[in-house]
Amino acid sequence: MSLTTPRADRLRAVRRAWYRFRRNPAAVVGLAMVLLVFVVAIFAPLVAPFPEHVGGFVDFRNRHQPPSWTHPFGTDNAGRDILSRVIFGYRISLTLVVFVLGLAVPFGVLLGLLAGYYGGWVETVIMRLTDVFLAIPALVMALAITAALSPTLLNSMIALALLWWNWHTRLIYTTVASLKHEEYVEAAKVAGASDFHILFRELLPNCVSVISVKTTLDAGFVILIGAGLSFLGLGAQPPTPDLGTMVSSGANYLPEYWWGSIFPGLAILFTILGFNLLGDGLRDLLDVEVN
Amino acid sequence: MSGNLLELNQLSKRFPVRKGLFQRVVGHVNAVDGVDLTIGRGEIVGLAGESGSGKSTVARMIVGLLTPTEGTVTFDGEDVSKQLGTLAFKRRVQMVFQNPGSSLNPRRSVADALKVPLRVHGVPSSTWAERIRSLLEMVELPATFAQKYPHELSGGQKQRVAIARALAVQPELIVLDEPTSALDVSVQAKVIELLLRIRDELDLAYLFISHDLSLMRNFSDRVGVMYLGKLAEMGTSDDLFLRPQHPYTQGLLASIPVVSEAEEALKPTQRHLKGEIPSPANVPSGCRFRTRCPHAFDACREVAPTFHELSATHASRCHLHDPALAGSAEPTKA
Amino acid sequence: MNTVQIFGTIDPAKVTDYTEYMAAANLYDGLVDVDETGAIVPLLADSWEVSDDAKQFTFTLKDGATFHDGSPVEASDVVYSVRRLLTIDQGPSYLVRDVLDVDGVQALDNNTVQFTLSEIFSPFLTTVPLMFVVNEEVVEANAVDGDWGQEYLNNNAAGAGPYMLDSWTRGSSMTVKRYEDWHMGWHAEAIDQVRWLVTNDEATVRSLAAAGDLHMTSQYQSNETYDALANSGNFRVVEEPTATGFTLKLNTKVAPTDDVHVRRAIACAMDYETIREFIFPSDPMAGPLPPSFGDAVLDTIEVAEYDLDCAREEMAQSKYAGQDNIPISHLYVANTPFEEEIALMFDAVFTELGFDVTLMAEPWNLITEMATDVNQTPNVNQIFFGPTYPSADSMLFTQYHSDAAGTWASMEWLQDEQVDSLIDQARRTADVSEQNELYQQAQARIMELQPNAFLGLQTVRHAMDNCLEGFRYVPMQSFDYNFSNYSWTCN
Amino acid sequence: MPDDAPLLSVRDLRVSFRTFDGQADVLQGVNLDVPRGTRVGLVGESGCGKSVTMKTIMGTLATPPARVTHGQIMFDGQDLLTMPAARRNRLKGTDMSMVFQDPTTSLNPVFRVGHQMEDIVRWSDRRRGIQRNHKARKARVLEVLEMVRLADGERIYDAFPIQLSGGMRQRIIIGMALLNEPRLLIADEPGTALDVTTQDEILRLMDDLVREEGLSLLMITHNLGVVRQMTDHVYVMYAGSVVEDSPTAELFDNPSHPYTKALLACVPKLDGTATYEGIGGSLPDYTDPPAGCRFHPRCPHATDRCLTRPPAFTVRPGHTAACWLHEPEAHA
Amino acid sequence: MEYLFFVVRRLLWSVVVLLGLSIVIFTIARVVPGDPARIALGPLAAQEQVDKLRTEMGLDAPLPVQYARYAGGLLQGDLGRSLLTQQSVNSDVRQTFPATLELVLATLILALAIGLPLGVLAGRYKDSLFDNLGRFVALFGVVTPSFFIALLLQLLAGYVLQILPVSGRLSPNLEFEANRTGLLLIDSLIAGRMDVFGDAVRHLILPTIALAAATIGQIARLTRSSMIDVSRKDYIEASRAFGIPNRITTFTYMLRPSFIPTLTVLGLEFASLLGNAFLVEMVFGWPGMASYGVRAIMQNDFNAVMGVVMVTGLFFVLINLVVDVLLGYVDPRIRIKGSQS
Ligand SMILES: Nc1ncnc2c1ncn2[C@@H]1O[C@H](COP(=O)(O)OP(=O)(O)OP(=O)(O)O)[C@@H](O)[C@H]1O
Ligand SMILES: Nc1ncnc2c1ncn2[C@@H]1O[C@H](COP(=O)(O)OP(=O)(O)OP(=O)(O)O)[C@@H](O)[C@H]1O
Ligand SMILES: [Mg+2]
Ligand SMILES: [Mg+2]
Repeated sequence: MSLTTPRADRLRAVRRAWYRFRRNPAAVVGLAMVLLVFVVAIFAPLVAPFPEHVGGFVDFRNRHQPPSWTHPFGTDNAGRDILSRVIFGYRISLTLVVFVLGLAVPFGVLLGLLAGYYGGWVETVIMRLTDVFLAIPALVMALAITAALSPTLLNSMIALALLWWNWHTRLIYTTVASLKHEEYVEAAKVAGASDFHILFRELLPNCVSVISVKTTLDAGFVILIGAGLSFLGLGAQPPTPDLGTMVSSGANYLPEYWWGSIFPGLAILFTILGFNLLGDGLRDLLDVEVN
Repeated sequence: MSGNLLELNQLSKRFPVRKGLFQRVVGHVNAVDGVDLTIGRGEIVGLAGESGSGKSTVARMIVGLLTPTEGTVTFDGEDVSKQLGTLAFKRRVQMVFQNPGSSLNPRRSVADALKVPLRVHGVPSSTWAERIRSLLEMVELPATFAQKYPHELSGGQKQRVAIARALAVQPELIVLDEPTSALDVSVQAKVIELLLRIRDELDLAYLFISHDLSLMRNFSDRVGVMYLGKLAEMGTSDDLFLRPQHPYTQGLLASIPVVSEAEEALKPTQRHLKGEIPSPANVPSGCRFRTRCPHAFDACREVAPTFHELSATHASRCHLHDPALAGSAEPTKA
Repeated sequence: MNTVQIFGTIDPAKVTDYTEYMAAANLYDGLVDVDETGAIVPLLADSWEVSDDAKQFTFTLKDGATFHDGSPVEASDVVYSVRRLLTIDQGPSYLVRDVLDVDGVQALDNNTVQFTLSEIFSPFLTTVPLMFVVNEEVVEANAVDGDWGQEYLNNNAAGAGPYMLDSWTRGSSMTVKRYEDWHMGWHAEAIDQVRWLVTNDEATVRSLAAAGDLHMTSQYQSNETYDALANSGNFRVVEEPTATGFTLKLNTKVAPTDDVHVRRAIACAMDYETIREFIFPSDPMAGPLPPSFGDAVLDTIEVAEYDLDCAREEMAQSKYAGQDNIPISHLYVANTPFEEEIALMFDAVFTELGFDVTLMAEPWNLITEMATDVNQTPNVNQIFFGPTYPSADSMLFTQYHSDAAGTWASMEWLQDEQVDSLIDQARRTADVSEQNELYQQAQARIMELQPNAFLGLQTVRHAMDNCLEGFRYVPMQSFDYNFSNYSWTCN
Repeated sequence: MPDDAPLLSVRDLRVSFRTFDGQADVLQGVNLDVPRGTRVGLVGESGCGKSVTMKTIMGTLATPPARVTHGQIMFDGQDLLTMPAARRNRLKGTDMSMVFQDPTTSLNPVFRVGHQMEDIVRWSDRRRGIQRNHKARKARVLEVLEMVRLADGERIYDAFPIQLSGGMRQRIIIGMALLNEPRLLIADEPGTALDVTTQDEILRLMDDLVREEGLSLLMITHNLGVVRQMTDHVYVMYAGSVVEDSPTAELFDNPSHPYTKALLACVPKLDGTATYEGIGGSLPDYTDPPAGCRFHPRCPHATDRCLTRPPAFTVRPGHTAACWLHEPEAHA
Repeated sequence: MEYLFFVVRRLLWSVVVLLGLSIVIFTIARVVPGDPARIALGPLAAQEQVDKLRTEMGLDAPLPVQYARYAGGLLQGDLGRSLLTQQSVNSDVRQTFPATLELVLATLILALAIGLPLGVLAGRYKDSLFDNLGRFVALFGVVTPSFFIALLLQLLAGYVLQILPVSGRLSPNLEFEANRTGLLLIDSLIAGRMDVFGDAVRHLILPTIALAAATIGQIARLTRSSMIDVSRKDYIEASRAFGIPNRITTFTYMLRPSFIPTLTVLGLEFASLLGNAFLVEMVFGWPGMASYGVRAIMQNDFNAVMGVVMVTGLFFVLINLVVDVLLGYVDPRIRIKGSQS
């Protein structure tokens, strides 16, 4: 136990984490994939070969062109460049993720904290509510809600946000229910700390790794379910380039014009895979139990 | 007895036991059942007893983590059972937990941990840094430790931080719930030494909970032995270790593995205890120790024994001390 | 044959959509039938007479017609059926409910039925084919609590039509088989059995065809499917022009399509040729009435052409001239690729013209819902409309008359007094040429108001097995799928 | 094979772990002998390598991250480390056995006690080439249950571990270890998870059984009192090597190594004569251990000599200490 | 006894969950913009017709009254009447549910048959080539959208190789009515119609694979990690130390305890399996409850939507009850102590 400065220690801890992360090649690949998707989405207008094909654009004389150098992914039924639309499609997917998780995670975490910490009727009410939401597939519920609100991208995001909190609530609830018996929580109580302090300063920081791993994994699944919704026609509406919608409208032209469906599908797969590899890597790194 | 810092009067705690289709309350665990205990200023009182005997429950009631079902906690002449949660009281009574690993939040630095009581009890924030430094100094840790996180500390160091945290608001009583049971003997010795030094410096009183009787012998002025929620025997260290009266105390002492012949000679020659501790949810009738007691006789089954004052400082809860009842049974030799 | 929708009900008093009428047309017969020219021809009735005031219609039943259970078709059955239709009041009854009540239909004797209308309604005769005749005894025997046998007819058929219900799995298939004693008799190559398969996608259609399990596709397949089937060698694609118009209905009551110049701009800015050639194969359509309505058609109307300059000019004259990002909404039926393509095309052109286009894809029944409220009706609506009964009235009244406003057929919300009065007059005129004159005036007025962009006349296309013959377009609700008119030419 | 050769003999055992911080040389040449029919103790503070030693002997150490870099483990004259895995497994199933520390985690919670015990009999039978049917095997299980003083064997046979108390479970674990009639019993802190009185009872029972069955016992613990009560000979371990070994009584009377002395001094005494000096400093970091004697940074007697690793010097017959203080010349 | 109480309590609780679900879904259904009466009558109906039907359907009553009526019906197992098929939702569900059940059961069986051994072996031979391969396969199963797998399978097996039918449940030329259990595979065997059986199996293959992929992945991953967790337990070390052969240790002593978390999560994962069924049924034109549900949702057939959601919820709850019972069988800790909450 040599004497070191706290900063050097901290640095060492970060290096150690990165070292452990790096030893998991899958996680590194996942990180790279996620970063790639983010970069491509952010700089979409610069990256996409035909950015104008994304909005109101049709060229029916060029419909269903097979993949070529000009159109690496081919063109769709309105003669639009599929690659460009995929690239812009990532914007939609990521917006979906950010919106849904941005709303659902804080809300779910808060409920989970309250239920786990207070127990009693607070727990009963919150956890039974999550049971109700659990009893029905997210996709089905999202379908029902989206259809009820009329199918638009915003509505499907709202529907998913309305459903997603319960997973985080459950996770945080179990985590907190076991953490609250930790002696450090009791120690804080003995010191006179308020519930607020205990919830947000003592318990929440200990949920961060669980939350971040779960959120990373969820990002993939939000995209998955979002794609499912738009596959059924309840997501973003044309001409917005949504990946799920592209797969489903491309499916009308299978098998001859397979590229219209396959490339957007692979693009979805790519993101979800990226988020999952990253999430799995983080889970190993932070050594937490999710699920 | 009015000079006592802390008085427990018939303190009891029952936990409901739920069962059946609708999880109705079908009974109670009498975790603590009518405990009387006093601690004077600057005194170290030990509480011994095996797992599940209710030691921690007593501790948690004293610091206000649990509310007693019955009985009172009097602190400095004031009945605080109803206001266990108040800040003024909390400042004066602190607690150090068993496990140094889990009593510090892994996500918060040493300084963060020490700031909690300071903030809560209204210490002006300008003085915090200074205060933290002097607290660390008091527990013999370098000031640089303020920025460390628990995982960077050894067990003994963590326990020192926990002690520093308890000292932060200048309490008068610290409840130590098995503070060294997770530590190696060599580390334990250092922590115990530290506790004793601080007691002398600050004139603190300790309630010391442990099932290590050898440690108890050395550390405490007076010791109580608990069995299934009740005090079985209470006396000064000498009373208890040189003249154990309750068969349970005797059995307990006989079970201690010791390292020298000298100690071996001090152990009661009594037969070893057999069998398991009954469940506190289903306490035996009469004397709760009778199921394992080598001297049990008929009366033990029917009548719950009361405390017999054997001297001014020594009391034991056993029918053997009652000549009327123990007539038939052979009395123990001291 | 495949269908893309499921059969909801087969109760002739409740059928509403194309698929349901298709089932009813095969299982049931009415008093009269419609041929491909739109003429009314005898079916269960041999002959009929119209009173001078055009309010009384008397039908004489033919002899020897029997229901599927063998019992004879009698006047009482007809009366029962019509009363049932009017009482349940859910299916085709909307056509006549205003002019006919339950006492308006009487059996004069065992084989004479008389209808008495409360006011003159010249197209009445053309609605009679939709009054399918049910077997009174069977229905009543199975009725519960005077429900007119609704529960029973929901799942069973009790008609006198050419085919009898054989098996029916809702959501997947329905099979009907020939009723050997059908009163019209059978020709040698007649179809024995018809099975409709409900399909959800093109892939299924193609694989069914490849496996030899499909001999005729629905009219709603994609170009690719037709091509693929035609290339397979076993199929040919049969095209028939129809009287069904595919139009953009422009809501005349909400901005910016409340301005006739904007509407004309829209009419100028559609690339009709591309649509007809690449997106939705169809015939040119000039005005509100398809050419098949013969003398009623105003033949001076020219077919519109794609002309962006014209569109710009019209825009310049409109009250929205000079504005940018004028919001305009465009509605089409969700999950119909060609409609989506037209919508995309619209989007591309009108974004260019300075509009802020919102595309709305909705399921059909939501569209019908939106149509009931003028403010919920989008500016531009892609709608198919064909005659439900073979009369120009069906085209004009249903789409353009104020009384018909609030349905999907009249999403223009035209509500023009002049048009209304012309249509009303025509309805009350028994004289045909006078009537045609009125219809032509109405068309002229409508063209002036330009409530539509006429994209084209649907050519209905089916891929049909080379051995299957007999598809003819009939200007009446699914009557072209009466399989007794089809034949199997191979052995 | 001479009969006086020890049953188990560990020679210069070295084990390393691969960690982020580099290679951790945990065992640094452990030597210990378990003579036939004796009870040998291995004591030392937490983290000194007791369990690693035991796991290496039993062959349950996870490799990687661990690696045995050097040494011999002779059992009955055969080297466990070099023999084929199958032979070693055979020995495990027959001649060696162990008692685990924690009775709550060492029994499989989802199988009946009888099932678990009978399986052990079945496989040890197979290894020995014995044919026994279910009834005979069950009889053997019941016999052992009686041996460990569990009345009501039939009920316990059909019980799941959760239905039994900690003390009973610990007895069952001891019983399992005895089922295949081993010659060597290794016990890693048995019963420390139990109450003092129960633990005491278990230890006494084990002691009786070892004597009755004529077993050799290797007892691993950090409790010096337990060692004193249970063993004939003790090895004291510090940071991966044995620093002192001696007949038990002798060790407590005459501790020789400074570490042993300091450790004994730390143990609170029942006579109230404890000193609270403790041992300064802490256990070294295995990835960067001090050169020479690993105890020297904490040793009050440390000199430059200590930078070289001391061999085990004989203090008295049968009593050695690895400390330069006991170098014969130094004594002289 | 405690265990029985535990199961009964779960059962009672399930009823409450379903009731809660009915409130949620009722609320959602009632904000649907469509007018149910209008939907039922079709687009050309006159307004008076619509109003008449509204009153008949009880849509004029205040919402709580409507809910009370609906819930009353629910308790008697009456799901109301579908607007589109004009028949009771019960009979629609009765017609479509067996198809879904058949698909889902086949999926579960396939997923367990592949996922479990995959997980066990991967966990047993951690970090081996097989492990890495297995993890890769499992990961892809989990992350690939089921509809995409479905499309790929259709493309590959249906068009390119042309070996399997890509749509429907039975070739339309086969006349067969599954009227005993509704499950084609079973009914055809009972009827001795091997042709039907073979055809049904061929139709079942692709949808089952598409639906099972994610579940296989989940099971394999879970089993693998719980195998690894369990392999670190003291009792496994003990079993090895007592000389039980590795093979027995792995397949007996490790497998059963590692199955517990797998089973628990499998119960919860069942919801996403049902969700995926909605997509897969659509792609393969599987005439099941999910296709029925999607159609109902798309067309705002509110009674049908509520019916499908309720039945789905019921199915989920039932499966979890089965899981609870199985858990009690696998894990005596649950059976003996009963479990809290
Ligand atoms: N929150 C609770 N709910 C129910 N029973 C409890 C609760 N807390 C403690 N008990 C029960 O009360 C009894 C006394 O527990 P307590 O923790 O006070 O014992 P202890 O003497 O501190 O034991 P140990 O030495 O194991 O710490 C035990 O039987 C325990 O199971
Ligand atoms: N798998 C491992 N990877 C890295 N280091 C390990 C591993 N297992 C043990 N060690 C290290 O080996 C050293 C000795 O561990 P061991 O478990 O033998 O101690 P012990 O003497 O049994 O202690 P205790 O009394 O706490 O059981 C410890 O410092 C530990 O960190
Ligand atoms: Mg305690
Ligand atoms: Mg150990």
